[in-house]
Amino acid sequence: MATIARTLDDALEPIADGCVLAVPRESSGVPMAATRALIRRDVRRLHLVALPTSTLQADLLIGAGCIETLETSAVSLGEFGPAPRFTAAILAGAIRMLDATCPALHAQFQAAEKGVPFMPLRGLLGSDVLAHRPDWKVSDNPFATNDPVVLLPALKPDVALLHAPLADRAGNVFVGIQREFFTMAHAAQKTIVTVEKIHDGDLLHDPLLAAGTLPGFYVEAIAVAPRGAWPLPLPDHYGIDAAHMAEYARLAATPEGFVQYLDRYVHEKWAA
Amino acid sequence: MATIARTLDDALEPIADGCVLAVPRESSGVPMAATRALIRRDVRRLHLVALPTSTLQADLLIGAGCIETLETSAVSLGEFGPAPRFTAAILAGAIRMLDATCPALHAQFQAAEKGVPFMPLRGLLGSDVLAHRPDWKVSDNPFATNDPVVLLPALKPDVALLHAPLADRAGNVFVGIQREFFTMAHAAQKTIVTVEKIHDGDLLHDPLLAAGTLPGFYVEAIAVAPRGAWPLPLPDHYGIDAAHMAEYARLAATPEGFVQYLDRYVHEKWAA
Amino acid sequence: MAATSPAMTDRDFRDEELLADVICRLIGDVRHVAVGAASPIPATAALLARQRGCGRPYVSLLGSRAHTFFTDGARELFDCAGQGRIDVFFLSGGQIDGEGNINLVGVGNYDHPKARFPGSFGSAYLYYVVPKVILFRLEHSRRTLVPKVDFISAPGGSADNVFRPGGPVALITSRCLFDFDRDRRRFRLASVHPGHSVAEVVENTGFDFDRPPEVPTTPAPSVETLRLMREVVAPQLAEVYPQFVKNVFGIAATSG
Amino acid sequence: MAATSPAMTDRDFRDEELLADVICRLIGDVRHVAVGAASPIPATAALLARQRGCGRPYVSLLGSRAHTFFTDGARELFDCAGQGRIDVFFLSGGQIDGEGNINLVGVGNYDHPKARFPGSFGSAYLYYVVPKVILFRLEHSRRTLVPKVDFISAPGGSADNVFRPGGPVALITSRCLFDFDRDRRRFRLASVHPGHSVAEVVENTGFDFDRPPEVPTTPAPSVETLRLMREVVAPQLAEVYPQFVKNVFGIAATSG
Repeated sequence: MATIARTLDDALEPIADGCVLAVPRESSGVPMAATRALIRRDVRRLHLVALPTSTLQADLLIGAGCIETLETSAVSLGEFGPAPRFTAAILAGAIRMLDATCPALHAQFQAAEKGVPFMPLRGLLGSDVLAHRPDWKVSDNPFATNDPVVLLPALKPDVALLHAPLADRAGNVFVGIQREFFTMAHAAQKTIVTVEKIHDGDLLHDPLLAAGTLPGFYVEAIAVAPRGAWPLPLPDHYGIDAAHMAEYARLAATPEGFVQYLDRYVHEKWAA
Repeated sequence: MATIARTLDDALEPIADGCVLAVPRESSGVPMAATRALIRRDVRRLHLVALPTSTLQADLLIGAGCIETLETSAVSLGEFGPAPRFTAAILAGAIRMLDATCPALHAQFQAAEKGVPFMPLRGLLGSDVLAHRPDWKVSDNPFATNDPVVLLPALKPDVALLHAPLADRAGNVFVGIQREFFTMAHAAQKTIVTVEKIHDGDLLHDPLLAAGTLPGFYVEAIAVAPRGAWPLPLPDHYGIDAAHMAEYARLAATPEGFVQYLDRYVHEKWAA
Repeated sequence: MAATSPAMTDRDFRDEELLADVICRLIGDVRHVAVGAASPIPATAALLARQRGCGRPYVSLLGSRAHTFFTDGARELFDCAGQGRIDVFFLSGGQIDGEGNINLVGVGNYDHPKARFPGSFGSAYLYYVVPKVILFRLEHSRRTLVPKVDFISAPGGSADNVFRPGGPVALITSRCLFDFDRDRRRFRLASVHPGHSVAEVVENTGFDFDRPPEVPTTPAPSVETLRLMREVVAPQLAEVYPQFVKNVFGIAATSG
Repeated sequence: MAATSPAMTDRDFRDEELLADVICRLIGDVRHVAVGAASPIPATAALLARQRGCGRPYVSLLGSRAHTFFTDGARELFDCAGQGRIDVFFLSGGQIDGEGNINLVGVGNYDHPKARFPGSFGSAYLYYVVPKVILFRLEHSRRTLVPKVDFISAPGGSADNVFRPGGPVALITSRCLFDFDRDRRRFRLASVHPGHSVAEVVENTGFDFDRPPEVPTTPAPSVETLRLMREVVAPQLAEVYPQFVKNVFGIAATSG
């Protein structure tokens, strides 16, 4: 049963060096306060799986040296340009990159969610995405003739790390239409959630809230982190901090600037 | 784009004789008013797929001679005993039965939802459920050695027929936690929904309602049918009509009694 | 609230209460118990376990709105079991045989059956993946407990190369409790309920089973257990099993 | 609201507006247009099409809360496309070659690249299943339009036995519009934008393409189209593309 952790660091304790950590896309609620806490803790050798893409979060973790393997479909800062630390790390060969395509990652999480060893997917054939993924296989569709189809292995992360608007004291988490949070929590061994605030009452008892609520038995730990997605947006709650993103893009363009950014926004001002 | 039909019969028009019709389980919201309308219209040769089980709805349609093939995991009246018309039809060889198991049907709908030709599933091996389904195949898991796994073909119904609490004028339908309604609508060529009432305003605009709302572009037609699941329950709205279910069980025990039931509750009293 | 006599003794219990108490002990200390359709006694046992465990295990009753922790639709139970998150489930059978095979489909030839049961429900999956499946069949006769089922909805055991983390652990009937030995694929008589005998069990069982030299009597539920069941659990059951609660506990169902 | 000059003539338009107008015509009369990340001009075109069509097609903008009809999470777009319900999608490429192959990954050897792009996003799937994929690449140079891409994020065509209901129909750049012939896997110059020439297109294109004897000029957007874009569409875009709306339409972004 999920517990409300005393501190953010307590909640993040299961994220060990070297673990497979799943995180969501920018528009769903990215746990940025938790990400900064992990950098302060100096987590190492993460295998980060961003479902299906990432922006600031992956770039920050890469720049801070926390990532060994990155598995995702794209990393950029969107309107704010390329992701500078991601780009630099790839060009320097500093991280291992597993290039995916969005629906393949979704299918791999769904395979883990269903407890099946693999999931088929259309597309992919003839692409270099497939050519560079020896862990993906091409098979014949047994329900047709001469119909090759790609089979993707189940992806079962050690930990899924999410940011959501609300949790109640029973560990239920309101995620709204961010349904991939369900699949991520179902697929992961453990799920850790930061939330804007604690909801009094039981989220499962209200039929409206229940429809967007992840039940507590999937959740390992919860920490309260107001504006925990900042500077990224939390849908229906706050938008992206465009000025901050522009500042990040400017600073992170150089290794020195990136260190300044860490000093200013991760290590000092925002320390617990 | 979904239209709010003038009458229930208008909304049901796409359900042609011989079509593959998908319907939900009792505890999700069974379109019983629509079922009675289909019997009055004397629909024939339906291939009914009940996801994953059925109660009164399948029994009524079988008794009325509307069903050629039934594909589901179980039919009974629950606390009210066996499903008498189902049982009689099977013993008489009057319908073609495709015995399934609940998660297999779910997986087959999910395959159609994802646009993939099949879905693997654990279990099933060594069962007579599998032995009697030549359309299901056993394959080797290519990600392991000596690991047989069952592959189930995608199931793409012609029509999914559902009953839900609310729809708005843009055709969006609030289904709450009955998430299999999403999968059914995604999998089906067309989806027809009866609702308790029309919601003023846009269901997608309210973040709470949106989390439980099926978008209108999946929906072909909507008809208003207050207490449209009666005598079955609609979660969070009304319970099962136990007295009526007991009466049904009693009457449907004989062919003559079943005809009386139809006369009393389908053809006369409830005619449009 | 419960319709019990004022002076309760250890003998003042109904068969259903004894069985629920036995099942509650079989459930043990686990994380999540799920109960399928038409299973009022297992549902009583599961809610009793949760009551005793101060909220642990999670209990999900199929068809319940109040007792469910599922919000991802009808497939979530099966996905959840596939993830290894469901520890205990209950299955029954129109026929059950000595190897733990269960038949929820029919008697006789599948294409021309002599009797038809509702169908296999989720058994052909859950029996394979839930670690502790408790078989439950009130009617204990040579008609229900047979040498060989006519249709295998789900087998009691599987070949070594079949993915099978789950399977049967016990079979409880109106007369007795059997344990199941998965390696040998055989039942073993664990206890006989008060008022029943080993000879009666042998006479009414269509399959061979092991038994120890001394077969204990199933212990009666304690006064405190009966109180919990009647006063706390029964009202919670009424939502899904109104008839059962009325018949067994004398509580009128509230309207839905 | 729009920051346009009071006296508007046919020449008072920006390149982005011309391109959005062209794309809007390419979209045609369809049911559902989806627009991926970082695609402000296609998003303008899709919303313009919806405005003209009185609510048809549905338009789903990735990352938008207001302009999305998806409520089943991040995978719904892909599932929906797999069901054949998405009629139009847009893709770009760091490199695009004459066979319609697109490269969203990098330049040079994959293991030791000279340049890295963000990644393939959903292209390796959507390019196969969406009937009308419109390629969009503002920079029209021999650097972007190459003889052969260094990495195939998604191929322009597939072998006959590959399930492929979808693929490219056109490529629009800052200089011109190409049609794509799927059978021959070749681009054909369809029109050159006002102020640009065929010779300039040839000079700046790294791949071979077909062209008719007379290449028309891309028609300018009408006054009414410009009004719709500026007054009705632009404010709707601000949620997802605040920088773009500010730069192109002179509308300040509202806070999120």
